[in-house]
Amino acid sequence: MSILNLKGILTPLTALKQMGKEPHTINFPDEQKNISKIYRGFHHNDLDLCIGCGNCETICMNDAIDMISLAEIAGEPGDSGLRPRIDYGRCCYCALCVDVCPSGSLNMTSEFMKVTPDPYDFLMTPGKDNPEAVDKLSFTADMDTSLNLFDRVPMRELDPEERVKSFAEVFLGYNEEEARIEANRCISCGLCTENCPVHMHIPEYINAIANADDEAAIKIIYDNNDLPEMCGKVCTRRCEDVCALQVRGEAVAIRWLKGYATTRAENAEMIAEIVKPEVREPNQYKVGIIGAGPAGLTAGYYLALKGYDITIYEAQKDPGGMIMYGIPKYRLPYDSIQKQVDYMKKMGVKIHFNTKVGKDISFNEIYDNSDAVFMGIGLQDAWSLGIQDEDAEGVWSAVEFLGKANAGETPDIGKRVVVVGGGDVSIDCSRVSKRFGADVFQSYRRRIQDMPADPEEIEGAEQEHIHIMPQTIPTRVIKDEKGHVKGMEYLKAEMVSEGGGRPRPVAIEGSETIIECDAIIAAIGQKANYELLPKEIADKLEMVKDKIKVNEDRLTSIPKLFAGGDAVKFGNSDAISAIADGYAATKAIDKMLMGK
Amino acid sequence: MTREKETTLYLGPQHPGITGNMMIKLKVSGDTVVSAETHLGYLHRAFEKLIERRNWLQSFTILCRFCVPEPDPIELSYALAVEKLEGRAVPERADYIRTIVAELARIQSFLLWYGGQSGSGGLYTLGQWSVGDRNYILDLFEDLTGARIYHMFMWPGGVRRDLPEGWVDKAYRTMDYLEKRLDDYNKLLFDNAIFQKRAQGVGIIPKDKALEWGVVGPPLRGTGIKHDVRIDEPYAAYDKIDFEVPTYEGGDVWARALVRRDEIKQSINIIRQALDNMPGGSYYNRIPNPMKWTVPAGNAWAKTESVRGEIGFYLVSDGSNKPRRAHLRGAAYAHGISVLEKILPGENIADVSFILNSLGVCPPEMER
Amino acid sequence: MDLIHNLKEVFEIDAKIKNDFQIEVEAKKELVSSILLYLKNQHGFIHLDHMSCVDWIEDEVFELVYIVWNPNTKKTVLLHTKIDRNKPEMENIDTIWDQANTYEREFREMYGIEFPGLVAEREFILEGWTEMPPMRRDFDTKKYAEETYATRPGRENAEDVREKIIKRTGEEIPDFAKKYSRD
Amino acid sequence: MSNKINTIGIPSEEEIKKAQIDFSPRCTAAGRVNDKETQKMVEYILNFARKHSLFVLAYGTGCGAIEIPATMTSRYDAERFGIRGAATPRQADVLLITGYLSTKTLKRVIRVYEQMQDPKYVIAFGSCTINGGMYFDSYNTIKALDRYLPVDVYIAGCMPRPESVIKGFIKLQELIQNGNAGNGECYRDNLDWYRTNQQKIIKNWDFPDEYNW
Repeated sequence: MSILNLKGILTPLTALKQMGKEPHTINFPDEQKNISKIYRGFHHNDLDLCIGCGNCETICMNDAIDMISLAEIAGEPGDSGLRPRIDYGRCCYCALCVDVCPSGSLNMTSEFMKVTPDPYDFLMTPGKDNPEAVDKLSFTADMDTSLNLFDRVPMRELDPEERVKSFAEVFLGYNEEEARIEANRCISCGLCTENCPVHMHIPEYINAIANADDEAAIKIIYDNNDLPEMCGKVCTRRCEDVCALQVRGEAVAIRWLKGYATTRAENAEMIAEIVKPEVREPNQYKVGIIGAGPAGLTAGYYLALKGYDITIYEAQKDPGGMIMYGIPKYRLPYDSIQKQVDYMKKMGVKIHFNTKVGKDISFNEIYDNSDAVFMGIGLQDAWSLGIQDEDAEGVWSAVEFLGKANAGETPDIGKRVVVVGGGDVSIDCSRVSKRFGADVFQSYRRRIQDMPADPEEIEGAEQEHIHIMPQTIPTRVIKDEKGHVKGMEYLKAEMVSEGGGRPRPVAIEGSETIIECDAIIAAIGQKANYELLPKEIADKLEMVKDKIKVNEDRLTSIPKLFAGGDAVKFGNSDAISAIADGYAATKAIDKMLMGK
Repeated sequence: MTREKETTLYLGPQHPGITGNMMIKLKVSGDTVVSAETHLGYLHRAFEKLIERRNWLQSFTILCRFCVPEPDPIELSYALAVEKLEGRAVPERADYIRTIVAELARIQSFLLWYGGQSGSGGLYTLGQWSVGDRNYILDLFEDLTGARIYHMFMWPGGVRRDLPEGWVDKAYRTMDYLEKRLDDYNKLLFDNAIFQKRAQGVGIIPKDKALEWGVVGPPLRGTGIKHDVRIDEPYAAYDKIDFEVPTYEGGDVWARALVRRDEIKQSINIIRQALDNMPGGSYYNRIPNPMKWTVPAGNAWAKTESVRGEIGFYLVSDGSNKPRRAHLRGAAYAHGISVLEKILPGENIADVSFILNSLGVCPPEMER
Repeated sequence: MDLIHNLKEVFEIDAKIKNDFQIEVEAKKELVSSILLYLKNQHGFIHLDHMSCVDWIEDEVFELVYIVWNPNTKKTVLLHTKIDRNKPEMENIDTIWDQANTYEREFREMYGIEFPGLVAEREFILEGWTEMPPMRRDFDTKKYAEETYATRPGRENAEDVREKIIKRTGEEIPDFAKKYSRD
Repeated sequence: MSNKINTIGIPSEEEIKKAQIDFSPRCTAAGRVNDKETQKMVEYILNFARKHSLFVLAYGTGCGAIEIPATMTSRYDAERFGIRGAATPRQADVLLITGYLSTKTLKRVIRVYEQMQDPKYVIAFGSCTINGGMYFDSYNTIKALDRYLPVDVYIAGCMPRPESVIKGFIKLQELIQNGNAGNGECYRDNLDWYRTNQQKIIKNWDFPDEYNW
């Protein structure tokens, strides 16, 4: 190359041609470039939508996110009351918190500018400190882009055509693979535990299942629930109502997962071996328990573990109370209850069957000989329909009907059955009737979406071709000359909302319709029967309407008499609430007797 | 013969000619380098230790910080390694998007290199142009990923977001614009007598030693050896795309510059093809719940091609929800230390940062 | 495959095919340098791609990995070897590949593995480091960082969602369940 | 999370304030503005000149340095504000701490800072300088810059966009004009305090060879 490389010296001068061109400089701050539609700037949190699950805090690897209490946000079931606060001295703007936010409340905005001499100025509670940023949302996570798994693993079930032929279990339960996948969806926030009456350790046992440690899961489950297999099949699962994933998707199948874990222990021996509960030395105290339903069994089991001498008095020949006699076998098989009761017996729970208190043994005898008494007597008497001719032959109460069915007998219900009611029990009655070969019509006063029954059960009933007749009000039973049911007359109803409350059904004049049937099953609720109590006790016992009044310890107005289950006014009337009553009473009795 | 006194000269860490926060201890005699020794640790953040504390998804966000000028190939290497460990498939569309992102990352890094290479040679105009134009690539990134530099976009299973509306057109337009601008750049750099004089015969890597020394990427292709991970072990959609790998003989700064000049054209070509053939469908195969995501035990070694050469990721899982070991092999790991120490002796002091730029030495990925 | 066969023949070690491009070998530490030399000289694996070290603290070993690459066949060999963690010492291979020197210096500093014959300053990336080699798994970087560096005050009122709910409900988590709580 | 420092009680605002003052001295450069009217005028003119000619030390200490070329070149063109690079600390007015600082770099940065002439300004980039950023648990990076060097302006971001960087400079110019920037004096006044902090984490206080302090 020559020293005088003329071309090499001159070509760079072509740069001069740029001189006349308009510069592409962005004249910041006078003009500003359009920021990307998905720019990851500062956060914004919709404080009302946020449920305070803390998933953002967990995913943040920089510890930039803290959950803090805000004065204006009170917690409630399904909302921890905490909201994320972000330290922009830690944040790396990765937006993983946005991608894992189950409710979709946390988003990023196109705001990114913050310049200050004060290093303490970089803490921000998104949504509270920058409410105006709601208009600048940029990086968001919708259902497609979210990292949450919103779809639950479908539960395999028997084909509707197949299942109406027998009392075989409808839901087949998760297998191992399905359970692992489902358990892996859980984000372990623990919001669910608040809505569970017993406050089971839900995130812990789901994590154990996710980690393929089923035994640990069983051990954790039995820590405060002695009938988990039952709960794993028929629980009202209010936990799932407040699941963080339920805000935008399907809740984690907490019930099925519990069912999966507990059915891993195939018999009472296996349960005992896995759970290996801590058993205290026997003490001198005796506790009498009336009723071997969920409440009584729970109290008995946990008191037995604490070293008390426990005796349960049960009027029936089998344990379980309503879960034995009130829940159809296609939902909860006999063996399942028996297995759990066997396990409890191994742990020192003594049950006297066929012993009706007030008849075979007096209440006072139990009360006087025990240091504490727990009463879990449940609701045995049905509410009547309160319509004309309901004493006709062929009009059943749900308790009676299901009791017979569960005892293995075949109730005589004929070919066409009308079930009245909209709760779980009514659906049970319908589906049991179907299994006895009847054509089933279900009458309910309100709309289908108003039915208190579990939607899954309603769906199951519809699949089994049960004709649900919403907005119908029964008015009269029609009987034939022999006094047997022939049909039922009802009025159609329309829904009227008044004052913003729940819409009320109002009968339409002149819409009388008659449906022919061979049997009517009234499933509109039950009431308690306090005949077992001696008069002086019954008089002293404080009641709320027709239920026993108890305090938080489930202590009644009578000293050392505790009560739980459906017969008390505390929480809901379902099995898990009964278990909660039994568990709470256990603690209270222990505290009362042992002083701790 | 009089021998000039040997002086120790510390080049960096604070020095305008250094390519990052590092230091080269030079022994010089007059203007000539006698020996060179690289000192590292100024940017050591213990990434690999931190990854051991973070789960598989959290680790993904830290990856791009390994090498600031070109974060995407590292993300991609990690994603490939995790996918190898898990056997996770990637949708075809994601493969194409990944290819585009990887190539865009290469282009922006090339443009930065234009600035660095010419700037260290005393030619500042080109830097103003190319680094200014680089913002158009960053705009594309911003629209696609939500950030200019740290994209955190290619995660195991695919990519994070789909191509936004209108993005493809914008990408085409940007490519057209860049292609036009490239002629200007090249006139300014390669036709420039100063650059020619300074680049030719400087910083020579001998062809017969290159592979043994661990040289990769453009410096390797600048010695005439044709090796490119995109062709040797194709990943993403590179096996479905037609492109050439330029090589030049010589092994000096000039040859490396020529390789880069041609590669940027190839990158534009690749992006156009990928945009043309973009398949539909999903862009992302879901990973499990990130908090409970475990990866089967085993180890994986995945490589991608960056501007500076191959970037490998050695990833070990013990079956838990966190990586057992993540070890990055940055392209500069050999370039910046052993190769540099071998080729600097005999060069002029003024050429040291010139050579550093042409090797693409990136300290943050050397010490991590 | 020739290579697998030859490795079996010469060194009596089993190599297995990892994928289309990669072959995995595990060998005793005494054999490593001869295998690497053999691979380099006889089989054209002239390019040292990478070296890595994994701390298997439970088994009390360090696993060293040598990744070599053949530019002609485009094949990669991953050679694994295990060394005693309590007395970590490994043959220096920077005579075979110069750049191994860099890796070895790093491992010496980060894991405390000695490479007899390695000529280089002991301090490489860290400066004035007095703790145990930081990449060892028993070194707790968070604890060290908290003890050494001050973090800004004002973030102390961190609350935990689970604890908050427990406070409201009175749930008692038994100890055996705590390992499955969210951390 | 397991990172809770204290779950017992929520500290009151005064407690936090006190902890903040203990954490790092708050310097104001206000003392430099003289009472005399004439001096005020001189200060005003000086500050005006200072703010329009900010020479930035070309020292990329961390990630954030990657946006410096973008800021300085044609698209954002920071030279509009009189900002330009300076090769050596003695010619520079502004030290940019572009993100995290490893302990090894911190030592060099302190040296660089001490070499700079008054008035000198420090701009801290990004999360890392404020509270450790994503390296909060790394054993090799400092977590809060103001423990070791006085800082004039912090810019949020990881890393800050060029717009933020320019905004940071505008803010610095504002502070300079009002006489609130420039903490060299404060650093000298509190040198012992700063030294204690610095030497607590920099175990090896020596520089190689004859290059020592």
